[in-house]
Amino acid sequence: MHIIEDGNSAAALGVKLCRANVIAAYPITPQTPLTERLSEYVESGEMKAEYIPVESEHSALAVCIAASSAGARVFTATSANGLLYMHEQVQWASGARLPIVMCVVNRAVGAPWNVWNDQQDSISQRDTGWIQIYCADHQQIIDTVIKAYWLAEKVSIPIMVCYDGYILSHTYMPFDLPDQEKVDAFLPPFQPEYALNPDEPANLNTVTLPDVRLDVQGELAHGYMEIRYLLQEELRTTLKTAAEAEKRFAGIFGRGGDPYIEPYRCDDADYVAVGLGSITYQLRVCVDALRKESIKVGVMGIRYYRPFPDEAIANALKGKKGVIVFEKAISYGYEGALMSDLKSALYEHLAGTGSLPPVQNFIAGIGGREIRTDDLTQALRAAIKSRVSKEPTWIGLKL
Amino acid sequence: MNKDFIEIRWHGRGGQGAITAAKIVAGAAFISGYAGVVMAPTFGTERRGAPVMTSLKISKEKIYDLTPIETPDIVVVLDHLLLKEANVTHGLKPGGIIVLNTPKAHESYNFKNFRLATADITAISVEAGLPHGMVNTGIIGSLERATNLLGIEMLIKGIENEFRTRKPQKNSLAAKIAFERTVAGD
Amino acid sequence: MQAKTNILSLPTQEFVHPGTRACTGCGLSIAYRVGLKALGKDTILVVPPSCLTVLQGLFPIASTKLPCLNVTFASTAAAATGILATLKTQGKEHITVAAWAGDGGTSDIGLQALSGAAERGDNFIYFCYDNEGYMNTGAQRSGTTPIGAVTANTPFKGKQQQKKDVPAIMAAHKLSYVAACSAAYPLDLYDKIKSCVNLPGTKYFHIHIPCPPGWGYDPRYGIKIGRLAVETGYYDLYEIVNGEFKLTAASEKLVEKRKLIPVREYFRSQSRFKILTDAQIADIQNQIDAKWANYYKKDE
Amino acid sequence: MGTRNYRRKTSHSEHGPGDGGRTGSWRVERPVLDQNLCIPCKRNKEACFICWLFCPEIVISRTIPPRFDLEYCKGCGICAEECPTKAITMADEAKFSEDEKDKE
Repeated sequence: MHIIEDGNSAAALGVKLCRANVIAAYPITPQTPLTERLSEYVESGEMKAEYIPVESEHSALAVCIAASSAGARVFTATSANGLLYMHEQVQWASGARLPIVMCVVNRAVGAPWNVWNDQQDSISQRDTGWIQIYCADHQQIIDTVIKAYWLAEKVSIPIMVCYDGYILSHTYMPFDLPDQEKVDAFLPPFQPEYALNPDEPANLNTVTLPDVRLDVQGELAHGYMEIRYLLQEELRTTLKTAAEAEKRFAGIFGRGGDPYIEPYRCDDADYVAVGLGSITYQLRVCVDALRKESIKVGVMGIRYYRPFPDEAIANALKGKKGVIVFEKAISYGYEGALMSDLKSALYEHLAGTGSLPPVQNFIAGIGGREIRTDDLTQALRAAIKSRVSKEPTWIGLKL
Repeated sequence: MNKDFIEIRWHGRGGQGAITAAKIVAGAAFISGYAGVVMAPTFGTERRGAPVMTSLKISKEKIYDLTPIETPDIVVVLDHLLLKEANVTHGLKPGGIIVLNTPKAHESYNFKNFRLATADITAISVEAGLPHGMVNTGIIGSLERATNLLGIEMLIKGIENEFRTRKPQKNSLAAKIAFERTVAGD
Repeated sequence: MQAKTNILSLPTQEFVHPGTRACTGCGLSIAYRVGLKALGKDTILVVPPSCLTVLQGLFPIASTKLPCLNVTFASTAAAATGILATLKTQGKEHITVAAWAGDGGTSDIGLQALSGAAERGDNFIYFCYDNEGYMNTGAQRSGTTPIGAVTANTPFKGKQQQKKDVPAIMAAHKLSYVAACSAAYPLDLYDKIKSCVNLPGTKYFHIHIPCPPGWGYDPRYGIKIGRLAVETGYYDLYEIVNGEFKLTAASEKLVEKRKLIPVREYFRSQSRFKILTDAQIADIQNQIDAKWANYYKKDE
Repeated sequence: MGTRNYRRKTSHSEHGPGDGGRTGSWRVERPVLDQNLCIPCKRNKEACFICWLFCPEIVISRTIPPRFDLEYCKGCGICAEECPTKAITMADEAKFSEDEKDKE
């Protein structure tokens, strides 16, 4: 059934369909409508869950960490400074290997205060050991939430489902609301490997030594480094599991495709624009316009930012005459983080093959600065014509 | 007006329900076969009484451009006093339509190059039994009279569905009366 | 009212193994051991970084026989809420959730989460074991370090500020139960835990914990010093049940006796108070006497 | 030998004694009981057990006579200090020969 709702509602409906047991959240714009929705579902009895109105984002994730450790399927959501305030807990959740799903409704971070969209918040959490998935429309938001629970629980790694604040969170558009029965078929109840319980006492996340150590049975147990190595190793193999999730989802719901990247008119393209989130759909409009000028250009949305699908990206960009990376965040002091990651993927897979494309970087929409489609098209056109700058170019800057 | 892709900009005040009105029209459009429907309120801090804008794009195909409307085909103004506070015709395409809630006569306005439709929705809504100031359903009737876009029946259904727990009949009655009484110019 | 527990009626079942990493003569070990006896097997623990983290053991061996979640410093009470919420959804509300945090983890960095959980009325027991400093990191001052105590970061002048009254802060949340206990009075702690388990909402315990390295005394005198804190009227044992304040155990008896040991004896038992002057001690003695005059008046 | 097949991906500890190792080696003095002074010993019935109650390390048994687990006893001396009849005294660990230590 298709409904017309805003992006936050799409996320909330996804969480409801996944039958999350424990939800904890602290209000922050533009996440609030999402968690308000969930509190409505819980209070009205539409959803059987515990909704905890915590006193901070740090506590929101604390509740989720503890609830997940006790065996619950959990959810939280935040934005901007809320996510930054959580940072310690974000690292804790992945180190504890808890399948938490959190929506990040992307918003600029302070200072100065700004409530509008960019992606500095989630990008700054890149190295926390979470899976990060970016959405470009409401269908992707609701479907990704559902897939995220399956994947997170399969690999025991938490997932951030990221979508642009306001641009998606507060915009209404139609999307298919999956049937509960189908979601139930896709996503079985959470069966944790271990859940805190007095009949099988275990002490979780204790101090762990630099070196390995014998356990009470005389078996050699990991040191801190082994535990952290396994997180990295399993994040890398998560790419395969994500493909499995996508296939499984497509089998039941009849939609879905390549989980890592979303190419549009890329096959015959000489130039490819790359980005994360809703800007990649906007770029489709630019691509269509430039195609009318006989410029062979395509756009590739990157769905998984972590684990980074380096091979899929390199394969898709092999032999292109140019790659133009559009970002709503920057690694201050250098360039866009995606730009750096993308260049390293290309270098790894294409260096010396003669098919290594040159790459350029645009920064756009920082702090909600409107990205006019004409400006975006113009930037793309200019980058295709010649190298614009060695440094990242800020679109729409009025200095 | 190109009926494959229509851009409607709504001008109201915080709390007046412009978003709900746009959402009803969006729903009716989607059911009528417009696969692409995107409704986006002004982003930021919404304060009751302050002027607000909402963008509604209706397209036969999925819409990928979510940026605010720059050149609307139609502007809907829920309060005639907004004419003094906001440049409601900004970017309006030549020959574009203005749907205006006003107690004043149609003749008292002179919008060059645009087509004006007026009705006293505030009075009509009270007549339909709604509380004073609730104009977001009535204005839909005026919009349909002025544009002939989706058919009044479809919109009435949308209104009654949206307001199913909050006086659906009175709300749809306001739209019906407004549809009858709207004065639309050429 | 239930009969008071004595040593012979105290359950013999232990929930802590010997051979922990706690310091020799650790006061926390005593309070924790007896506290867990009162909580019993059907308990899930939450512990932030603190001396208890070390006492509980390093991976992969745990000294505690109860399930325990180690959490970040500031999140103890919120984590307790999370476990509770899950137990509710699992229909396992007979399980007690108990948080054990140090005084820094409670009065300083953990206060926000604790206040949040208490305000929500989440049904768990929170234990603040108060050894009056960040002992796990080498004895720095905390919000509950008493005035005049030399610590690793108040090295010469001693702490200049008053001890933060955390039980009073928690009582202001209108909790069903707030208690002040001491490791030197383990049976009082035991009975208080037993008495409040079935009360609704958050229950708060403040436990005074003598700490040999942090306070500067020979480990063998730990209980004596804990007792001295009470018998000088410096640290009081009490409970606040649904808003009703009542001195308990040895503190209650002091009201009958109308006689306190001079607080000087307490200060002179620990090297951390070595810089306290006679004038300062006299000043503190006056404050104690005024506090007790009030207790005596209420008793009349 | 590696830990790849270790069953947990996380720091998941299971309980057992002696996490801190044989903490008896921390001791510089050991408790020695004089049964002639010990209340439960004298009465030959369950009584007192103050030493058991206050032992931080849980190395004193609640038995007649109370026994010290010297494998883990850190020698804090609280038992000696709290014993109401001074039945427990702390003796210099150096007085006990290596042989005797091994026997314990």
